[in-house]
Amino acid sequence: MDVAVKKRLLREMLFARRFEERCYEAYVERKIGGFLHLYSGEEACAHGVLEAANVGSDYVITSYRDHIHAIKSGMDPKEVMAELYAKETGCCKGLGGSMHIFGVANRFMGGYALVGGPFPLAAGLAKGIKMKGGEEICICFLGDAANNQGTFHESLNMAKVWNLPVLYVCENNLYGIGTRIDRSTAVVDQYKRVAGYDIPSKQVDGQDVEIVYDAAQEAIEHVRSGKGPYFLELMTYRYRGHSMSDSNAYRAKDEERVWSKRDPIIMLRDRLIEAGDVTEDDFKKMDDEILEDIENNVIKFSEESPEPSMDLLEKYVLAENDPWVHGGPK
Amino acid sequence: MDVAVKKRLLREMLFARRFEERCYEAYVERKIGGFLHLYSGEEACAHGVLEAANVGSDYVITSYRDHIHAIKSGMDPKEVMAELYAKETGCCKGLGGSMHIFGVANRFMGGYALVGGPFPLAAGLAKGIKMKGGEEICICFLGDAANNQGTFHESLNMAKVWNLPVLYVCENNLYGIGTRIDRSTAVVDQYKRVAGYDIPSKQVDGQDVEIVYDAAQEAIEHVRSGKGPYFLELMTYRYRGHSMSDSNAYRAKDEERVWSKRDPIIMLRDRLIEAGDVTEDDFKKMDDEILEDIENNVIKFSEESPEPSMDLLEKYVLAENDPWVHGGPK
Amino acid sequence: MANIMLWEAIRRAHDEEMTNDPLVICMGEDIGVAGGTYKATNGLYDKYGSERVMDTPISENGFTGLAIGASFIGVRPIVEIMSVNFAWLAMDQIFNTAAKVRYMSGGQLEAPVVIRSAGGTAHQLGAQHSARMEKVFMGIAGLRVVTPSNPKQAYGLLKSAVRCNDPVFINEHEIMYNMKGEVPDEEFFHPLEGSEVTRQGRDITLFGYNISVHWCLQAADILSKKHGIEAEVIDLYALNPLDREGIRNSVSKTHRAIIAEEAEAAVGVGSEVMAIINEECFYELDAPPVRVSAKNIPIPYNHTLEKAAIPTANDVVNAVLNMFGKNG
Amino acid sequence: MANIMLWEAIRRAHDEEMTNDPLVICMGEDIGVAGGTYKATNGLYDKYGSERVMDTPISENGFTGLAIGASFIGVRPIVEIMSVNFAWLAMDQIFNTAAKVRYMSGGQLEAPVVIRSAGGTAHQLGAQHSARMEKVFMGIAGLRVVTPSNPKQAYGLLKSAVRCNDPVFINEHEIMYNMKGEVPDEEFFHPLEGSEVTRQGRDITLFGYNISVHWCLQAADILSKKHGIEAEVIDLYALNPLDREGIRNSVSKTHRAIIAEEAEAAVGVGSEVMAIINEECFYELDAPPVRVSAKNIPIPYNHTLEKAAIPTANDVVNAVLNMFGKNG
Ligand SMILES: Cc1ncc(C[n+]2csc(CCOP(=O)(O)OP(=O)(O)O)c2C)c(N)n1
Ligand SMILES: Cc1ncc(C[n+]2csc(CCOP(=O)(O)OP(=O)(O)O)c2C)c(N)n1
Ligand SMILES: [Mg+2]
Ligand SMILES: [Mg+2]
Repeated sequence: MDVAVKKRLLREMLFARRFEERCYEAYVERKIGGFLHLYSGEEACAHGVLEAANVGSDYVITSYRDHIHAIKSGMDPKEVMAELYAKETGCCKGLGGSMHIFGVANRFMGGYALVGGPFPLAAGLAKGIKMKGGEEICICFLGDAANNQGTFHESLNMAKVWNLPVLYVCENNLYGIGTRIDRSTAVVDQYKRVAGYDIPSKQVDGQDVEIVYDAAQEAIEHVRSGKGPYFLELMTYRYRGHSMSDSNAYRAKDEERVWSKRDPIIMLRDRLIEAGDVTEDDFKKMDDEILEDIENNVIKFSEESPEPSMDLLEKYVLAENDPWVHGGPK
Repeated sequence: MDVAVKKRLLREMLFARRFEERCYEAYVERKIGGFLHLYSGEEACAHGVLEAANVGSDYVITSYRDHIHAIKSGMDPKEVMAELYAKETGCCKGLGGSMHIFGVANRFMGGYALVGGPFPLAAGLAKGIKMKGGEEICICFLGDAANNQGTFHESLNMAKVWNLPVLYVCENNLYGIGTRIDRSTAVVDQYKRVAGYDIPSKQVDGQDVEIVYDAAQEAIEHVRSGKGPYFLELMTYRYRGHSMSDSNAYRAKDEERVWSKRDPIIMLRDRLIEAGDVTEDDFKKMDDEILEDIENNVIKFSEESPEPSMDLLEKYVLAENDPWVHGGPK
Repeated sequence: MANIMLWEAIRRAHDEEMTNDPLVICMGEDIGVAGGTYKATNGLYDKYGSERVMDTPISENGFTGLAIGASFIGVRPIVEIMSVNFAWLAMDQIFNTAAKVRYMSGGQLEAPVVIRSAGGTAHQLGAQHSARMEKVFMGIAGLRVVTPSNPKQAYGLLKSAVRCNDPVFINEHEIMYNMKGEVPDEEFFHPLEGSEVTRQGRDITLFGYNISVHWCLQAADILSKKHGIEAEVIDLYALNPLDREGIRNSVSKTHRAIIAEEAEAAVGVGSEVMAIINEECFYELDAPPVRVSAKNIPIPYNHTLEKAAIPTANDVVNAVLNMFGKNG
Repeated sequence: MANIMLWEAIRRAHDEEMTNDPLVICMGEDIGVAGGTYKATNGLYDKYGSERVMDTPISENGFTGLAIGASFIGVRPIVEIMSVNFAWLAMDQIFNTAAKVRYMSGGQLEAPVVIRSAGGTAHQLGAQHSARMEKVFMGIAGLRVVTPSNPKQAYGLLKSAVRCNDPVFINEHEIMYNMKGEVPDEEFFHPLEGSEVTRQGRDITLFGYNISVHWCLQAADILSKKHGIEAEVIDLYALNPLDREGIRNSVSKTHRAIIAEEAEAAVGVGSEVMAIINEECFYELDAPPVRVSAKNIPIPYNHTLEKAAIPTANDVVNAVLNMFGKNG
């Protein structure tokens, strides 16, 4: 991977981390409400995969843990944060919230809050791509525990039977909320579970963005060339609780310690420093710039944006003035 | 297998075939209504498996194609036929019908009409067995196409995670109604699909009752000894349409011809004749006795039985006089 | 004007819409090679091929969700859920995704998917194949619900549903597919809102939808011929939204109302229409509105009991006579 | 008499029932090691072990079906579906199996399973986590539906539900788990049918259930203090079956009725209560009954909009004043 790309990825991942740390604070300050699921520790997954994708052209879909996928898909962090602030300038005008970030202009097709819900939606997007004859693919990110949902089975089977251009990325962080994977799942290596669908699959280190990128390139190449679905498993770990209301009490401190040593940002930073491509100072400066950017742009924008107007309350329930409701255009 | 057992199985399977042929006639005569799914051609599956089980003690559950499983579980064919006739002497008093044969006294836990519905119910029965500390197991028969339902995935995973004593038997007759298995299913060998659950599995010829019996013995032994679930795939074929309203037009005549040569009853009969254990005449006589028995006992009973009383109409909706509805026994 | 069966009308709507727009597809169990349980897609597989006429695995939540996902980017899927009883499996995608995605995305996405399904009590199909689920579908915001009572409606409602940008659930009836009726030869789009005065009358309004419209019409005939009571019959082909104005107009005229439904009464079409009448024209009422509904039970297999579970035209007649203080 | 939180009351009911009968088990996502999202099963894992307090995979239809199957042979499972929105995934097993198995087996089998779930609109959980689904559950025969409005009910209803031989759905509310209330120290079984007159009054009846009982009580207070209107408040803790007699008795006395519900109005508790009033005591009414319901929309994330979507005690007060021709 090009050094420039690595540096950019370092900046992006650091931005992601700082962005969400700021979300955390804003949540504590009650500026953000509802459920808030942070991606801290898992940044290399979205960044490695989407770096290998044609962002803005390929369709991306995921669960409630969606801020960083949205930003890496090209969405403006301001419209993501403003959404968390429930402001009218938010991507969903404050109607969606953290679990429902949408950026359709960037082909970020949304965050969904029903575990397993995006599996069939992703296959459907892939079906749409196929019908319209595009070069795009659909990339669906979901957690390990989501794979126990029936939709996983149904969707992977359909994706294979109909040879759909969809890449399923499993972010295996070893837990579904407080339940460790081996307590809920008969086969913990998720890439092995797709044997029942004859879909090629691979498991790689999800903390190393370069490894993720390489594996994603291979996977995307497969899907884009018309060979059908692919399943990529990324071994990762979330550094915070499942959501803001989760204390993480169920995880062994030893386990947390091991994984904290595998921080995707630190790993990439150290590698770049070791190779002499970045200095400690560069990194510090980068961090300062990011923090300032978040404060002066993202947060300021979100703070200053207006609340959504009451007119929105009943606006998006059904299509507006759809002529077909009344027998077609006159 | 003992010759006496073989002879008995021959008689039972022939009875099953004749019983259902008589159902067919009764349906044409409009004595039986609703949907009627016949098992013709698949008799070796239920007979081979349940011969190896502790019928009356082990729990059996299946789909709408359930008459023969019910009878082989020990139910009186009269109460099955009377149910099809919708009579009060039917096992479900005429409230259930062909798709809902129940014989709880014989631990035949029912026929269910939602494809895939019995998968979790079977796991639940196995959970119940485990809690109550019995030696029993639960045997769940379902079709190949049912395996595409999400409940398959969810149930097999749970059965393994909780190490439940359940044997899943897949009667793979290559079709789900009119859809051939390779058009709906990514991996057509169903025993391979359970790799995702780390459940032992095997595929055998479902037309040869001795082979089925042997495979079932091994499978049941595994489950009964506390080693957890097992998945047995039986390759079979139905000789009639999916249900009475199905013309079978979607199947190649050649395919039907090949499978008609593998009739489980003829195969067993010929083997017994070849070995000198049965003569053509014995078989003819057996058949005559069966036909007479069906006519003089089963049909006569069903014809002469009364319709259910109107009192039943609202009787089994909720428990009768349940004291807990009103704050507990006084 | 052709006199065709209801399944033929649905088939024709599919065919025209698929010809009109290459992004219209249909999918469901056995709808392709086998032509569909009720023949509603017969012949389309040969005409449009397997990419547009998709035989699905038995994965109701999966393929419904797939259709919804495809609809996000311009595909117009018509999903057939073979029997409404199986729709319970797909409710998650229908309600959690299709009905909510426009709202929660702040208007960025929409799910113009059509879901057709056969409901109702047919002939002895038993407890797990006789559900009447329109009341479940119509209670939740974001999903349109329509239900045809004749081939013309079946044709025109499906045509409009395919073009409408909202998700639409079409509640068909298992035993009405072979019902015959006139369908105009010219292309025709039926409104997805409103109601239809199927018979004019001054003494009482009988509300029906789908199969119960026919009970109401029969009842109105008997009432007119034998009892001198002129009933107005209103066909509520749109269940969500219900036609408040149409309901008010008729009841304000007749001052009496009966709602006939094949479903159990609890939280159903009948209760909602009664609530609307109370809200819209309570003071116009000469008598309390009455529901004629099914028994509150799962449906029995036995034919006699099955018939006893479901209302008939006669039950409607008797309810009317009761209301007028005449004993039928 | 202990003053405890609603989650503690549920926890106590679990604990007592599990001690009383070794075949009582509980299951759900994160209910074991983690103690449950709302702590309703806190500590039970340590006390009863993993065979009886089961952390399930995320497989709602699967584990609900498993519980139903186990209940066929004497196990008494208490299933927690973490949020009612996820229950859409399990509807197939709840309605197609649990609610029908007694009937279709001719009385041979029963499914004494308890399904508890947190519904309602909480604080900014958004469209996919704010459904109010009681109306869906209560419309279908064979399933009992109850919904507690306070810790005492939560305790007693669960206790009775576990022992009752019918499947019971318990509709809890996400934001009421920390609500405090008196629960008797002695064991106590709450009836699963009926309703409770929570406040006596002569001028109007306010019907509520679960959270809306509290709006009604607040409203009654304001009405009494500020407007001299004495409202009777009825707590419909049983939604299926609804208490026709209780409804009739109160409305026959007060001649006026308002139903307050957190759900959208369409085919809901309000419409059903209105239908029952029409059927039971129409001629006793001095004014049309009125529903105070949520806006007919998915729930928005923004807090101000979210609040605007859901009724308040003030809306109840205003509806009453309107009915009496006084402008609030
Ligand atoms: C259908 C459904 N069931 C349960 C939940 C509650 N829930 C939210 S996240 C979650 C765990 C998901 O774990 P995983 O898929 O591994 O993703 P992660 O949160 O670890 O990224 C659960 C059980 C839900 N939102 N939807
Ligand atoms: C949930 C559900 N979906 C669809 C159906 C309609 N249906 C009934 S049987 C069947 C095919 C099942 O095939 P398979 O599981 O292979 O069993 P077989 O009939 O071949 O024995 C279908 C689609 C149903 N009854 N339930
Ligand atoms: Mg996880
Ligand atoms: Mg089959």
